[in-house]
Amino acid sequence: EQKFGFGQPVTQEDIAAWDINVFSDGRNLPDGSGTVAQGASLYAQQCASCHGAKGEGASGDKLAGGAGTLASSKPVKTIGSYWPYAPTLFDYIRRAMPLTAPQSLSNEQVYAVTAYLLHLNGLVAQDAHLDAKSLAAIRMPNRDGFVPDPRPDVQQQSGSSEKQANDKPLAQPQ
Amino acid sequence: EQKFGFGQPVTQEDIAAWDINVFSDGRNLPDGSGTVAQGASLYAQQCASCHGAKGEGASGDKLAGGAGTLASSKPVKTIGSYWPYAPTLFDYIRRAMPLTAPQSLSNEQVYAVTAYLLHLNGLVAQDAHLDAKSLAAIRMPNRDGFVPDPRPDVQQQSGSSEKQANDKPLAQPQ
Amino acid sequence: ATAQTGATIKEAAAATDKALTIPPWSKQPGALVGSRPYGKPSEFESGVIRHLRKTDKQYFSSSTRTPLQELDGIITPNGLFYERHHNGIPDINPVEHRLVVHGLVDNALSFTLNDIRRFPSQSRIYFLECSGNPGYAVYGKTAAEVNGLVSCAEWTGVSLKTILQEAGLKPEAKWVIAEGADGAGMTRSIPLEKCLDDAMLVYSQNGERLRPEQGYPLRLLLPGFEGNMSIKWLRRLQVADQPVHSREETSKYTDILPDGKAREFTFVMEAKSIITSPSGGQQVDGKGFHEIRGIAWSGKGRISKVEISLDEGKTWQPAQLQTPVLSKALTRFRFPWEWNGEPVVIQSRATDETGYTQPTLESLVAVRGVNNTYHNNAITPWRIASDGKVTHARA
Amino acid sequence: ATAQTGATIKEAAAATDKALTIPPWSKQPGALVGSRPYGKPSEFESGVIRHLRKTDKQYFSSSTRTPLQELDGIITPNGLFYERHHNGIPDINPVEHRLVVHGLVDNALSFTLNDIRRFPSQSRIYFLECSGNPGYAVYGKTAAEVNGLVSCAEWTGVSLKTILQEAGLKPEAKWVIAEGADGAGMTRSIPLEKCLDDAMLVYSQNGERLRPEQGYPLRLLLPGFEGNMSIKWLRRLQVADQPVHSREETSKYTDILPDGKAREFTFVMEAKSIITSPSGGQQVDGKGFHEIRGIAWSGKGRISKVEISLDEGKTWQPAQLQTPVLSKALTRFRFPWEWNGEPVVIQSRATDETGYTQPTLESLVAVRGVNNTYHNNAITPWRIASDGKVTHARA
Ligand code: HEC
Ligand code: HEC
Ligand SMILES: [Ca+2]
Ligand SMILES: [Ca+2]
Ligand SMILES: [Ca+2]
Ligand SMILES: [Ca+2]
Ligand SMILES: [Ca+2]
Ligand SMILES: [Ca+2]
Ligand SMILES: [Co+2]
Ligand SMILES: [Co+2]
Repeated sequence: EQKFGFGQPVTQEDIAAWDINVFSDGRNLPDGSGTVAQGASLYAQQCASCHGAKGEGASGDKLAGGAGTLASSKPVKTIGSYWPYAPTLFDYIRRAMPLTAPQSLSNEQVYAVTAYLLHLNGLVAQDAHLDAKSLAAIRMPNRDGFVPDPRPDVQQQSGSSEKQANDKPLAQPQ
Repeated sequence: EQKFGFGQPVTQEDIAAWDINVFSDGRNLPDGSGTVAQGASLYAQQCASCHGAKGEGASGDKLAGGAGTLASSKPVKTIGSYWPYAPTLFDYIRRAMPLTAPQSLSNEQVYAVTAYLLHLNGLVAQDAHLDAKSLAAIRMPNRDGFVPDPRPDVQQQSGSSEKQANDKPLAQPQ
Repeated sequence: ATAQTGATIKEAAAATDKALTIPPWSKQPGALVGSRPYGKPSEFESGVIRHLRKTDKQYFSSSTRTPLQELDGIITPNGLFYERHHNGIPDINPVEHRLVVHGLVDNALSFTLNDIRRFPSQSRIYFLECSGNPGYAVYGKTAAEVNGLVSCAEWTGVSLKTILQEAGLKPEAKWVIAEGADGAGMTRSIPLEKCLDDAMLVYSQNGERLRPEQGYPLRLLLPGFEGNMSIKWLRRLQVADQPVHSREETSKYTDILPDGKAREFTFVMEAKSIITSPSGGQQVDGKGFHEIRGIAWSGKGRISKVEISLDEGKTWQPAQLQTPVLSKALTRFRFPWEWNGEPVVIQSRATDETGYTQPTLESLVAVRGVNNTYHNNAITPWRIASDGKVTHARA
Repeated sequence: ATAQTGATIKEAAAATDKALTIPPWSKQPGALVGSRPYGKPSEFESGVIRHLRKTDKQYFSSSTRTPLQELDGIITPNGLFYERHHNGIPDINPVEHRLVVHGLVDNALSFTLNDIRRFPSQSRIYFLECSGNPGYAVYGKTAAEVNGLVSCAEWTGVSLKTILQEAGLKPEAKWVIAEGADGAGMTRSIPLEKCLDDAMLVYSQNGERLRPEQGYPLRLLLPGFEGNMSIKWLRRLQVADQPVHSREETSKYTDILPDGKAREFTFVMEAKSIITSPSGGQQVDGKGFHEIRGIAWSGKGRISKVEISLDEGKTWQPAQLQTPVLSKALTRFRFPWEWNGEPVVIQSRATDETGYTQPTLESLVAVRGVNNTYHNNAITPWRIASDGKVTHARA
């Protein structure tokens, strides 16, 4: 294995501002905390215009509801119904939201709005106060909803004597 | 050989306006004729601005002179010194000149200016009158100046023990 | 002939008037040499563009499609390479850009673009395809609407393996988490095995530097994997012992099944093909010889066979494959065909070197349902009516 | 690292300030999806263009060069494909355009673009090179100035053989005279043997329709032959028993020898290569590892070998060739190199599958003199000074 010597060595300190990945077990969640109440007010100011007053969705994704729909003909995938890990919510909001000003929120603000969204989904109480430890401890409803990739999964057809490809419209939801 | 049946059959009449290739032996030269005097006046009006009053060249190519220079260190390639066939001159002027208005000259005008350029190069007399037959009959000075492609013509070097590539500037004319 | 150009080509004159006239462009100088230091297509091709879906709610996170039915060969010109952005197209100054490699490595490193370009380079022709191409809304009117989230280019860059070796992998390393410098901070976890196989960090596409829409100045390229994972505007690679489970690999880019469970880490794009000519929205101009043309590709390697059916899938005949057939690249196929003027359904199916054959939508839906969202590689049937009009046979 | 991008890349910060800050493009949305229906390069690459020679007397008949030193891989993006026009760039309406095939054929035919596209198609990657690349004025400062009249693309069209068979060749047929629809009415005679071999009529380049600068809507393509013969804006093919001896194959595109005789019908572009990195005008940024990169090509087939010399031609070592190596296409070569910081001359030479090896300028001039004008395929040596500056070693 040849080493070329290109690139600058960097320390953990050098890269602190970029080192924002939060793992599903909460690893790398920062210090700080926030409450549902703080989050509600931030959400109303900075999020509701795109996601609806109660997370019902608008130009931005629907953020609450959908429990029990995943196996239905119209699955509604939200934080509450679909997301397997709560720390991912912190990770995503911090890096990507609000859409118009990503990485503009403080860690406290991200904890707060994360708490509010979890509350909207009935996953934390009205008076919840979230920090690294309590966020990582939340067990999401769909935590066991994911399975590995089993492909190739579709029965193979071949030769010219096989069942024909139908060209008729297929019944399709929505 | 599969025939596909695409394309429209066309007659000689249909393509007459496009069928302008003049061969080196004069084949496909059109009817009509022109004099050196007519050509001189046309040249002054439509050609001299780019090629110089006497074909000495400007933004456009030099059109006369250069006799006897081909084997020198500074060959001057013109109609008189280099071109092997006179009918090519008709062909080229008709399709491409004047640069600003190709295919705008009548066949008579092309004969005339062709005659004038040949006269400038000392190849027809002052009172010459050119038509298909007389143009094809002109034998250009450099008629036998062309040889076939003998490549590969350069001695091959190979291996790492060969004569080295010189990296010094090479004496170069102009 | 099959209408397949941006300009609407019509027979210019009736058969009774065949006398050729000299067109204006033969009688005047053209635009000056040097007047187009960076060229663009003819004005007559101005309709050949990447289209948005008019129905999208916003255009921060959206996609545009390659107009497959207008293209030939296997190279997608950079200006028409499909797009999928999650918070628009950043305009990155390459001088300011850095790639950081850290985590389970011996030496965390920060690279400038010059550093990256200094490593040994390689050039490869690979396709990229969005895993949502086409979702299960399979009624697109044109080949672009059906399958236009796929393109193919010659990429140049450095093997990701080289970069990871430079930093030095720790024994616990299992995944590499890649992150973009755009406003979405797009984040995906890649199995280390792929990173040490054919993964690249690319800075050039079809000869020139990447376009902003394809990740300028640096993008991860994972041949054969769903396009979303080939992180654009790449700024960070964190080597880890586990995937990060980002929003893009949990909430999105997971494949929901009829029982409500969802598949995760469904990376590979399975074999697929589509007929681009004649295809939806085009017009077959009369009986007689037509060449059926299209593209095939597989995330698992080379295309070994493309077959055509002209009888609603009852029988299949092999198409010609344009050589060289390259691994994980588009492969152009062609099939000579005499149309008798009667209504017909034409379709293609691809088989790759693993022996896997592109399925029908029916067989795919039988296993995955219709809410799967991603990785629909079903056969697309086109119906040709007796007037030559081509439409999606499922519409 | 070797400076090889359009943007001037500098180390952005001193080594003492390595703390990474969050760049603006990570903190705001980018340009809206769909805002670039036909994309173009980043503004930071605006220097990567085709250049005119400032010394030309007029720009009706002139050329622009591909910036080879800025490019990677083998595909030249269409916007940077070299240009050589003899009366500017015509803007042809494809609906009005016709190709006439006549002369020594059974049936003279006129084709619309749709007719042409309806024939069986093929796609091939081929280079095109002007025979005046670089003439014998070999002192170009950059790789573009030396050899920038070469480019490479994936072409799609119909075999010329198919079209000639459609018209039906008469037994006396020996040459095909091709003519352009531009203001120059460019005309060249092609031996029938080439026309029945790999010649094509092409309508697409790198996937999309030809650009106006490359002959939109239809061009002749003669793989491996001098670029001028691949007539752009093709309007006519006259089958004949002899060449026409047009001005472009007598007054021009003939190669004058020291004895005053000139070679005619010198069609094939012999094997050639050039190092594009490091190359003239670039800066080698310090001792240590550098990859020498370049391109090689031959009009006679595949490149079989490229060798590098680091000692003024005394010894030669084989470079790596990027696969697939395609016949009559650019081939990318690479050579790992440790620079010790001392002045050095680097050069490459190509060998093709016929066994022909690219000559030195000296051996070429010894046979042809310096007034030959065309077909100079000599080795280009670059000198690297101790400060890393790269210049033409002959300058
Ligand atoms: C200007 C519009 C806009 C604003 C303001 C905005 N969002 Fe979003 N949000 C979006 C869009 C659009 C998406 C989908 C992005 C994508 O496709 O990647 C999204 C996605 C999300 C998601 C992911 C949903 C899922 O299920 O995957 C979360 C969580 C979210 N936003 C939270 C927030 C929060 C919290 C705020 C305020 C602090 C906020 N958003 C402000 C538009 C917005
Ligand atoms: C506006 C400038 C311009 C005008 C007016 C013009 N020419 Fe030219 N001519 C040129 C240029 C430029 C070339 C070289 C074209 C090329 O590179 O293919 C040329 C080339 C020629 C050549 C070929 C020379 C050679 O040795 O290959 C001939 C002959 C010629 N012109 C004749 C004429 C005649 C006759 C007229 C007038 C009826 C004319 N030109 C008007 C610019 C002009
Ligand atoms: Ca898991
Ligand atoms: Ca001859
Ligand atoms: Ca007409
Ligand atoms: Ca450096
Ligand atoms: Ca800094
Ligand atoms: Ca027709
Ligand atoms: Co995608
Ligand atoms: Co040329």
